[in-house]
Amino acid sequence: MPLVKTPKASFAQKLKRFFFVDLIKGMGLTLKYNLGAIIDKDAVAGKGIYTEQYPKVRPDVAPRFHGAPRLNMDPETHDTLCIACNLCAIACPEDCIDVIAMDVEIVVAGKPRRKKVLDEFIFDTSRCMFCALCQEACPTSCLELTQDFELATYSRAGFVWNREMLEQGRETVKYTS
Amino acid sequence: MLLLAPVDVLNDLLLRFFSDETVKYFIWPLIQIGLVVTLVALWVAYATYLERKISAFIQARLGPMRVGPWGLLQPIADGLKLLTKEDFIPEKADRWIFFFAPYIAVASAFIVFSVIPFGPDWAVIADVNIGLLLVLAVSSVGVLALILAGWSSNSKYALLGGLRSSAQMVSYEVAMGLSLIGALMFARTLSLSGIVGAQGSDSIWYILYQPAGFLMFLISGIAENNRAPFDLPEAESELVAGFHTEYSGMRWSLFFMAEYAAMVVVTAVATTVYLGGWYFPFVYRLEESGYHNLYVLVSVLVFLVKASIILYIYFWLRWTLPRFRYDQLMDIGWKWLIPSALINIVLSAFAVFVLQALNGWRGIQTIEGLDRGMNLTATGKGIMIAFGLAGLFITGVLLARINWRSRDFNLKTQRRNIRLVNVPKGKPARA
Amino acid sequence: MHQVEIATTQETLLDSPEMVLNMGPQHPSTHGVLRVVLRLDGETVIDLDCDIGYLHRGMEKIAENRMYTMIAPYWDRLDYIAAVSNGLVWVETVEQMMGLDVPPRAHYLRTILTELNRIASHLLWLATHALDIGAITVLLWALREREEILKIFERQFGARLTCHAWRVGGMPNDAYDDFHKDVKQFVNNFPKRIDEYETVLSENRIWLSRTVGIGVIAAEDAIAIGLSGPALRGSGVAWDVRKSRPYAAYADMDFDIPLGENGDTYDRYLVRLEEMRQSRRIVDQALENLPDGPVNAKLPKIVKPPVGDYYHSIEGPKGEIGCYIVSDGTAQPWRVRVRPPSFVNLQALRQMCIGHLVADVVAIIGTLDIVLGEIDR
Amino acid sequence: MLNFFIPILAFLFQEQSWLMRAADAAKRPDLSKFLVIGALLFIIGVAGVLTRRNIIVIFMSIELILNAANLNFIAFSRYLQDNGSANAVAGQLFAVFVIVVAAAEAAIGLGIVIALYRNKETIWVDEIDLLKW
Amino acid sequence: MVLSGYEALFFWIFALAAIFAALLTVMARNAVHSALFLISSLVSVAALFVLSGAEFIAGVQILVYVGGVMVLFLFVIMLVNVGAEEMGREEIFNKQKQVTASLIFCLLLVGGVLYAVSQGYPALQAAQTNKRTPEKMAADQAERDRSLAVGATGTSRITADTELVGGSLYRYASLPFEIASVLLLVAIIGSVMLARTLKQEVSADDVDPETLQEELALDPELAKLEPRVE
Repeated sequence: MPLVKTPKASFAQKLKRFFFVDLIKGMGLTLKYNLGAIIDKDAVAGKGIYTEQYPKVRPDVAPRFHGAPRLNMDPETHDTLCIACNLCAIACPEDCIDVIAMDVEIVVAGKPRRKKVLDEFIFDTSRCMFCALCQEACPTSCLELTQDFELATYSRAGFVWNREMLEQGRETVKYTS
Repeated sequence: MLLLAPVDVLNDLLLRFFSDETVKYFIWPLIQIGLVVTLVALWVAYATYLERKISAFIQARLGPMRVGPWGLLQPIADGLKLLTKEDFIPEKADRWIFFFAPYIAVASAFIVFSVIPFGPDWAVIADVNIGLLLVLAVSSVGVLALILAGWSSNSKYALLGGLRSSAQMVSYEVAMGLSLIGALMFARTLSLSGIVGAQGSDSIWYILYQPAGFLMFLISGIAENNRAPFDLPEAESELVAGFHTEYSGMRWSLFFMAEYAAMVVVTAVATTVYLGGWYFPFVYRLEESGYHNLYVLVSVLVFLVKASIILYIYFWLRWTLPRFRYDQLMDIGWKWLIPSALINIVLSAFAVFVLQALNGWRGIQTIEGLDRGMNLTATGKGIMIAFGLAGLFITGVLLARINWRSRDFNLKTQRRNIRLVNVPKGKPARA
Repeated sequence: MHQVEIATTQETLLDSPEMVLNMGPQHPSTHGVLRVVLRLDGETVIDLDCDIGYLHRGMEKIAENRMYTMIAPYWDRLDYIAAVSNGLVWVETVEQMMGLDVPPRAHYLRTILTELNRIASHLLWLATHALDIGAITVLLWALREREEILKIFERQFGARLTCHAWRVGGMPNDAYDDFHKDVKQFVNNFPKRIDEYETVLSENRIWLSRTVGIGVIAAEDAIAIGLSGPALRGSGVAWDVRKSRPYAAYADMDFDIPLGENGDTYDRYLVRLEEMRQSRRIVDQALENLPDGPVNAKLPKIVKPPVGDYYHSIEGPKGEIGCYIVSDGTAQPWRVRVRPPSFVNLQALRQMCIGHLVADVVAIIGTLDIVLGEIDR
Repeated sequence: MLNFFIPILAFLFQEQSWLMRAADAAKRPDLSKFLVIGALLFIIGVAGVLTRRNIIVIFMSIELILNAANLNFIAFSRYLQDNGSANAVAGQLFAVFVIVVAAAEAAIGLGIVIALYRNKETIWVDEIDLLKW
Repeated sequence: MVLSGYEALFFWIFALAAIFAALLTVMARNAVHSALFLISSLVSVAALFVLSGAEFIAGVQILVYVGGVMVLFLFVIMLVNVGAEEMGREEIFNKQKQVTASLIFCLLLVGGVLYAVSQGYPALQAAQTNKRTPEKMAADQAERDRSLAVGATGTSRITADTELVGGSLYRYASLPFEIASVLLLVAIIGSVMLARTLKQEVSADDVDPETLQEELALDPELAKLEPRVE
């Protein structure tokens, strides 16, 4: 074992080591924490204690959190905001978005015109890495990553979200006890 | 007097069905054993809860909170979970030994409780001649469980853990036994109740006479129980789980129980020998006023409180200190604890000699009597306490001198020689 | 990947002076899926071999099939403990290839957030290192402070671990409203916390005896192996990319480089602790001088760097993390190569471990601060 | 059939029969029983030493022999104590020394086993047949 | 000395246990099982010690044998793994002739010892000066017990036996005691020396130069082991 240089100890240092000051200081700190947690009346409520009692108390996630995807709808007409431009699918590094559009004939100013309308929107959350590139690519702020983070399902198929799920959102899981 | 009359009523009831001798020698001990085993098992279960809570509070966490109020039912839930888990036996394990090792561990830990004096009179199962020797002997059998478990699992980590633990426990047993001898010189008996009685009649705790012995006993006890900072046999960061790597479910929980029970044993012995056991000033007034059973109960309570304080030290140390390395552990055992225990024996013997000499030659009254341990007068006590403190210091200095060459654990300085340099920007530098 | 020869005959402990012990890939203290094959004499290590690749995901190959903007989230997965720094090296390399001018506010924010990430990474290192040596309480204390940083990350980037923090040309969002307050609060509280770790560890004789003189590597060897980061500075070499090739806003910052003397585990421990203090100092400075303005440069619709190759490196928490990109002028890189600090640092393991005990191997793996995601890529 | 056994049983359980005397003696084990147990242990130990090939088991058999001796020491010590001998605990003292010797013997013996195993790579006594190597 | 009542019952239980465990020790195929049976035999013998009033020796027996010596045995068994024996590939007993011869010898020994005991015991009883009936002896014993201090539970007496043993050990047997301690010291040092490998000796710079030269020819690796310097 190679040796390392250690400077010569001063008498005070030796004395400190002799009386185990180093260990006692550490022990004192842990004792302080322990007593603090016991004496502090608010300890259990969460002050000074950093535990999150997750299923019991849902944590507040930040407004910018990238969670479960959602397709936003116009709050008044309840029409989808999606214009089926496919930009999100292009921007996605993981290719987990499929935008299926259909052509509809509509009449604009008396002239019949063809317009691309969203038919189905497939979002594979099992492959998504929540990088939010799709959200940034969306020109109409339709596709949004929400703050819902409980995405577990019992089957692999459950990870593939269709348009209905994306628009309605999933039911938030409720935990008892 | 009427308080706790049921005990007497039960005694009368039993006497109606059985002969006097059967009741005295057979039925009451059985009842006591049942009570003690139940209580100790409960205490062990809640020691795990306490440990988890204490560690949580030290670490700014909450600990178990889900099962019952403040997680109070957690130990029971854990026990149920462990009971229902698969009892896995590796294919190439030695089945029989793998089966029996946990039982040896639990048995060796629980048998010791038969001689622990939890209190006066009926609060102790058996008061045997060789109480302290029996404690040491039976708890030394616990090593077998560990080494057999490690060997029979047929796994390298388990074997290494088993070998480590056997080496560790065998070496620390020596220090543990030797450190108790100083206190025995004052108690003059091996019976644990006798030791408590000696301290009670002298109205002193032997920790005052023997601070060095107490420290050594505590350290070697912690090492003997494989608890941090000496938890080498099951160091999870090195040996995965040591000797119980391959154990699961019930058998694993038996090992767990054995560990905690052994901890309670060490705390109980430390309390008995050094902290006066169930003796506490002024509690005997209860006996004088005739509340015998209440007196016993309060004594038991005193004992439990004292033991709990030492148990807290266990938890406290575990959650503060890092772990030793294997060679350092052996160093501490052989180069520090055993020599210091020997020095302590010599110093205590010298102190006793000085006391006797003062009593005999100089005519200073130091010894009151020798019937229940060594009863000292106030002068004698003062001299003894001074000797105890001096012993602590002398032991430390002597050991520091003996081991000054030892690189691992000497009085090394704090080394804080890192430099801070502010290198000019844009220029790779070599300092 | 090489195969490790393991004796197959049933040997007893005495038959062969050497015992082969497989540490990992499932072992609590190899920090992931690292497999270390130890050759032991009793408990002394006489030789060891690392077997890596259990976490290989083909990052560099994936990068060849993605557009420049899409690759950044993958880079977070290299060293997932220091996702912010990793993201920075990618976007800065692309920016330098494109010759983009990133606004100063973005530079300053990048400095603050990467330094916070450095603190977070060092805290996790401290936590696991202390855990390996057996001080469990420090683990949770350190994670508590890391939680504060991760909360800032979550508010700023929308994710805690793999943040996808940067975009080519700047940042996805400006700093959130309470950013200044949160960071300031952290900066003010943090020195007290480091003092607490030091109280428990720095002078503790058990900690000293477990770390002093363990895993010593001399400055010459460290340079020869190519170590970087605290592992190199612990041996006394003043090499820090933040100083030698300043990027982001580091040129405006005033900070010191801590240097060890003996190159042992304890020195590296002290160096990392001091680095946390210096990082805090940088964060403080950058926060004081945070300029106003936009956070994004003007960016073409499709990022298409000119033909050529480019190497850029930054000082990650683990060491110098570099990125080498060969562009053929299309929207996808032709070849990407990462210089992973953990991978290079791991190479010192053998030299450091030989002659030590098994327990020291654990401590040395801890002190190297490796992340397997980066080693296997 | 029963008629055949009854005389035999009657013979066996008559007042002063060999069996009854044995049963009576078994109810009150005295010194001789201790000595017999000790002798049996001793003989089992001797048989182990003579027949086993594994040197470690041979060592264990030696421990058995020493224990048999200890048992005799203790039994005689108790016997003397009951008969009011002057130095009644001499047997116990001897037992202490025997245990000490056994411990020393085990340490040295096992050291020899390890050294032997290193050189000869065997623990079978019939393969350790050289006087010098 | 006559045991009666529960004591007699326990005597037979432990005696039979000791003998069966001893038999199994000798006959077990696996050395670890052998050691375990030996441990049970030793514990049973310790119980017999307790029955004959030598608690101290019983405690020492368990402490030293079970806690120390047998752990050492297990240690060595695990070091020299006896796999072949376990698998039944190797014969555990010696060759037939030797086994037969030794068994015959043992039988003779059994006969001889039993004869000696049965002949010698009546003579011992006859030589007894103060002839007492077992009942009288038990009464005497009870009388003596009554003079002793009562244990905490009131069910046991704190005898002075251990004190007596200690006193004799340090007064009458102090020289043998010292010799025994020296013997132990020698045993410790001896076993340490015996178990050292050449490598360890070389690294401690503890080898005769000539021997070292010879060994170097066999194993050139040794030259690399520098004597360790503090």
